[in-house]
Amino acid sequence: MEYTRRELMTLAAARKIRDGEIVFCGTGISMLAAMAAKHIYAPNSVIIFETGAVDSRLEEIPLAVGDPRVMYGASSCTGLADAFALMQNPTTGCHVVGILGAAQIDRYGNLNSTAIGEYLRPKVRFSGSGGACDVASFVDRTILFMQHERRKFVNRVDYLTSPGWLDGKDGRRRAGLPGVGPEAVITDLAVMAFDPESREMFLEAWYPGGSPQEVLAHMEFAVDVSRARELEPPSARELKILREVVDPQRLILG
Amino acid sequence: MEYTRRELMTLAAARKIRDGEIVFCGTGISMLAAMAAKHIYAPNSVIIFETGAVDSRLEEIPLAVGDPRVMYGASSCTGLADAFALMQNPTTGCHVVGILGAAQIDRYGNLNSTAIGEYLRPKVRFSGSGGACDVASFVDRTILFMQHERRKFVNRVDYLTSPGWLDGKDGRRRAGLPGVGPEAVITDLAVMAFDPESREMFLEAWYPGGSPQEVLAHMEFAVDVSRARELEPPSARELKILREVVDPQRLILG
Amino acid sequence: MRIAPDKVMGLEEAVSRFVPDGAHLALGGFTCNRNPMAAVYEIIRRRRKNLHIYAHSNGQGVDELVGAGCVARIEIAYAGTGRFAPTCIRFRKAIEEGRIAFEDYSNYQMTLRFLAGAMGVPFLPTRSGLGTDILARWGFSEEVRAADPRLPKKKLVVCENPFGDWAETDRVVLVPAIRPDVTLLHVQKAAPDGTCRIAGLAFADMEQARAAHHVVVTCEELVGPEALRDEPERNQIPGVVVDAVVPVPYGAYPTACYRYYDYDPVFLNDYRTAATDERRWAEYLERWVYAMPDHAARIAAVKERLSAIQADPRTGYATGLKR
Amino acid sequence: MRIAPDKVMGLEEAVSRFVPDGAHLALGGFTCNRNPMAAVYEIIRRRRKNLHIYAHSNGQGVDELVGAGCVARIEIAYAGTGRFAPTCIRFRKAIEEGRIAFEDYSNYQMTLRFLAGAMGVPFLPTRSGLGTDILARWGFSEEVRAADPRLPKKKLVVCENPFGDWAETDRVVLVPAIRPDVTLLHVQKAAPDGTCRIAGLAFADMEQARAAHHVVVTCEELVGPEALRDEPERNQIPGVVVDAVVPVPYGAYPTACYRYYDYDPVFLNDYRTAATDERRWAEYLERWVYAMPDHAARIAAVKERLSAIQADPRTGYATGLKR
Repeated sequence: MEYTRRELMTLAAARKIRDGEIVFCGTGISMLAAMAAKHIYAPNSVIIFETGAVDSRLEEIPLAVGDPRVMYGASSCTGLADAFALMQNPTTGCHVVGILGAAQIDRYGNLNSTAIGEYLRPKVRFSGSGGACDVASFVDRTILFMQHERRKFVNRVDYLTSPGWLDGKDGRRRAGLPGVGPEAVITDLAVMAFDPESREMFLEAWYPGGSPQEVLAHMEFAVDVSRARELEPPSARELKILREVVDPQRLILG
Repeated sequence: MEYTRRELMTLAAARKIRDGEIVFCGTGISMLAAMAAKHIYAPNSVIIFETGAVDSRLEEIPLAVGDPRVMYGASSCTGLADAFALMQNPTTGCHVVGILGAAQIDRYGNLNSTAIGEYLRPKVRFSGSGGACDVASFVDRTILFMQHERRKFVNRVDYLTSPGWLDGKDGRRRAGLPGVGPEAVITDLAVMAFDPESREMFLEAWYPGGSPQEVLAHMEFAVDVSRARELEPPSARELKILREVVDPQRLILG
Repeated sequence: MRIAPDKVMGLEEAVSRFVPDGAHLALGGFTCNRNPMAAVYEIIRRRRKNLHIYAHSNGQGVDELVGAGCVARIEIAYAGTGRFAPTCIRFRKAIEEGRIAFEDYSNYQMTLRFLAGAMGVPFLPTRSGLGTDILARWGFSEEVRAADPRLPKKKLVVCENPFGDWAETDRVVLVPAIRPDVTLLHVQKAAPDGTCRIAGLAFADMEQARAAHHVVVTCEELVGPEALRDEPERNQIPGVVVDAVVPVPYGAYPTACYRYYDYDPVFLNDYRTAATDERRWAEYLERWVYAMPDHAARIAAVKERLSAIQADPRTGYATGLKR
Repeated sequence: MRIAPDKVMGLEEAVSRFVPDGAHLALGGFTCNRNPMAAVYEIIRRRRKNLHIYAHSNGQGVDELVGAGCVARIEIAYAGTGRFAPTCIRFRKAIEEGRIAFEDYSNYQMTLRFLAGAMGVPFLPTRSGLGTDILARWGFSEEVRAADPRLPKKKLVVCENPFGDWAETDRVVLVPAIRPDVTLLHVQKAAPDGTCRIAGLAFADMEQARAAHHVVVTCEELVGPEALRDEPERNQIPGVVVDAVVPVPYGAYPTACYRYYDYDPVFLNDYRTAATDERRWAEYLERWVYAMPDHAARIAAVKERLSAIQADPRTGYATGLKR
């Protein structure tokens, strides 16, 4: 069965969400992944938004976390203060998986969604953290979405917006951050993971038709590829639900 | 026209409330004073409760600040966090007049509503601060209700629950407290005020039929009586509204 | 917190699972309103001991737990039920006779302590209490605190403003977070997944629920799974934070439940009389708590009074109730 | 804040009184939802200058104010409108071309900063941002801060936990309070005294309103003085904190207003095209803002599109809208 890389990215992330987890959604593909997880693998997962919607039913796909569609059928709709408290509070926060994207990432999963170049006079300015820094600071584990490009997988992010494993090893703990940290990076070429000791990124799986060499060619830094395998392609059932239930208008799938 | 001391106390406090003020109410006679003020002198005053009710209409008199009657016709009903924030916030807080009572008071208007005797093994235990310490800490000015007894007007309160002028002069500012501080003490014998310099209590007015000597005989500490006058008795209109509108069941008036 | 579509269970099971001896417990409601009384009576019936209570202005619930000997320690701002008992009577006796350990805070301090727990931060700042004995006098000594990992090392801490004179503030009081083992709430409506809709004032129920490891909700009405999802902005508590949902009509009685029933002034006045005397108090506990198989039986025993306290649909309380 | 039974006025008067040049301004809403757009356009029409903006995730409102040259400085967490503009285009240009001063925070930090202002405390603590450049990099230098009493002396402060390891926390980030001169909100319903009822998510509107010295509320519906008092627990903003109530149907257009109308994808896509090019941008401002006598005229000019974005009573948005 034919599929796009965007479809596989969505499913690769969705497969990592466990039943009974609370899924924090940002805008765009992370929303798709959360919806796909709930419809395919994790029916008891609870989707939350930083805007304050908890356990949204998402009958239509929202185009922003402030979209009125995030309110539909929710268990409660309060506001930002409450949503972030739920994630910072360890009782609930340690059941949250956050799905984030960014413009740059380094080998420890630190993210830049603020600026390329000098902070005060940047070459390219992005939207800024939004809730990304908060989620990356608080929640138990995060799954990151990236386009696999050399200029995006960099030795050093121009601005560290959202904390990954910081400088590796127990860097998060030393900085005073709770939570486990980044678990995976889902790109248009591969799934990357982080070594449980060094917290350095390594290649977990490349996409069917690709290769570890292709992945490495699209990064500024090298990663261990010795543990890598080829990713299972999407099943017919996965694709069917993704296309017919999650994003029938292909608003995000494109 | 005949009247009880409790009626005069209520009116003496109510006369001090200005139109357009936000009136913080505790339980009992302070509730009566706020309602009397709104119905007689200050129609645009806004009655608030620490439980979160703002601009209550109070069709019936509540017997506690948690009484469902405080919710009637309010502008909003949230909770404690919001109500105290409104008082601590200087923008709104400096328009709040708080009405408080206590078991003991000293010459600087410091209040005890916690315990008589040793704190950890008291002779008499009271309810504790509730919101009194908070209100006395934050709001612009407070009006205090006391029974005028020697054991209640003491040189030193056994436990300082709610800050008055602390040790006098600029004691509040030195402690880091905002707000102006206690303005008056309304008792069953007199109205006491505080000197604008020393912040010591003095006699502002004694009740019709009483005398400064009678007032002094009911206090452990002496106060200046040179500025005192006899208080105006209640008018027929004041009494009519108090009896017919504010507390027709005499739930608090007795 | 628990994620499951159906958390409905009986009160016996909920108390047995979530309120063991020695539990650190927070009670929702305020003075004579929406106290989780059915849960309180179940705790007393099960003769729980050594509870550690966190309360802002809890009246009836705290007094009965203290009076029944379930409580070892209490952190509290106010123990009273308004005119019915300006100071809770069994609470007062327990302190005057040295039978419980206690520590005093203000209502806002306790609210902020629950909020800090809910926010997952160790403390929150306030100006409340500067210059007072609430700051100066501790109920639990430094030694007791050092020995008990469930108590913060300090009662309160004064902190100079690290932003200079920002917000015209020289210093603030930092209040430490509370993380109860379990919070008990009584609400008007709940869905099987724990979604709660509170009518009228929420007091500090939202903060108390979010601060706790577990939340037991009793409700007047158990509604269908979708019934509260049409207007989610009216639900103060999302299902995820709740562990158990227990339908208990009149679950707040003898305290009030806005839009359902008022407090019962007859019962509360009788209670005051009973609480004042040791023999009568023992009789009260025996007759009204231990001898009752459950809350329904207790309510059946006062059923002739219930018509007087029915809430008027216009006001939400029993308009004109003889108090 | 203002205490008065009737605060209803026109938008011209409200902006003229409460939004002078140089005002410190906070905007309610979030990305493409419930932005106070009518007020934003009135500010642009009046060619206000040197505004200091406080924003969490404000999209459309911030971008148009920045694009029209009204803004000198901005403290912000996120400038985007979701898929329509992942980064706000005029905002991006203004920063890349050095035309505005700016400082970055996270959404929670900005929310807590508004909450601190609302609570009247100088700061609030969070764990958000430890180890990041949000902590390390300041947009306003120490010198600029020292010279301006409206700026806190420090951007953020890291503080060791004074309660030891309470709440398993070693250290926290303290974020300084914000006290805007004025907050602009658009709500579904308001009463003449300022009481507001927001349907759906409130975002940080509650905190932004309470933090400000003045609050200007535009509303879809002006209701009678008693209309919102039957269920006061549904009103997020009490009348006392509000200064001006301005009825403006479609006051959030082209952003969404839950239960009234959806965002207008046609307009937002056209806006993106306009914002990308200097000439088209000048034309946009001329045609859609300066040339419009008021918001009603602007709405009249798009009236053929309004039927497509009407909210479905079941979902609160325009179900099936072509986006």
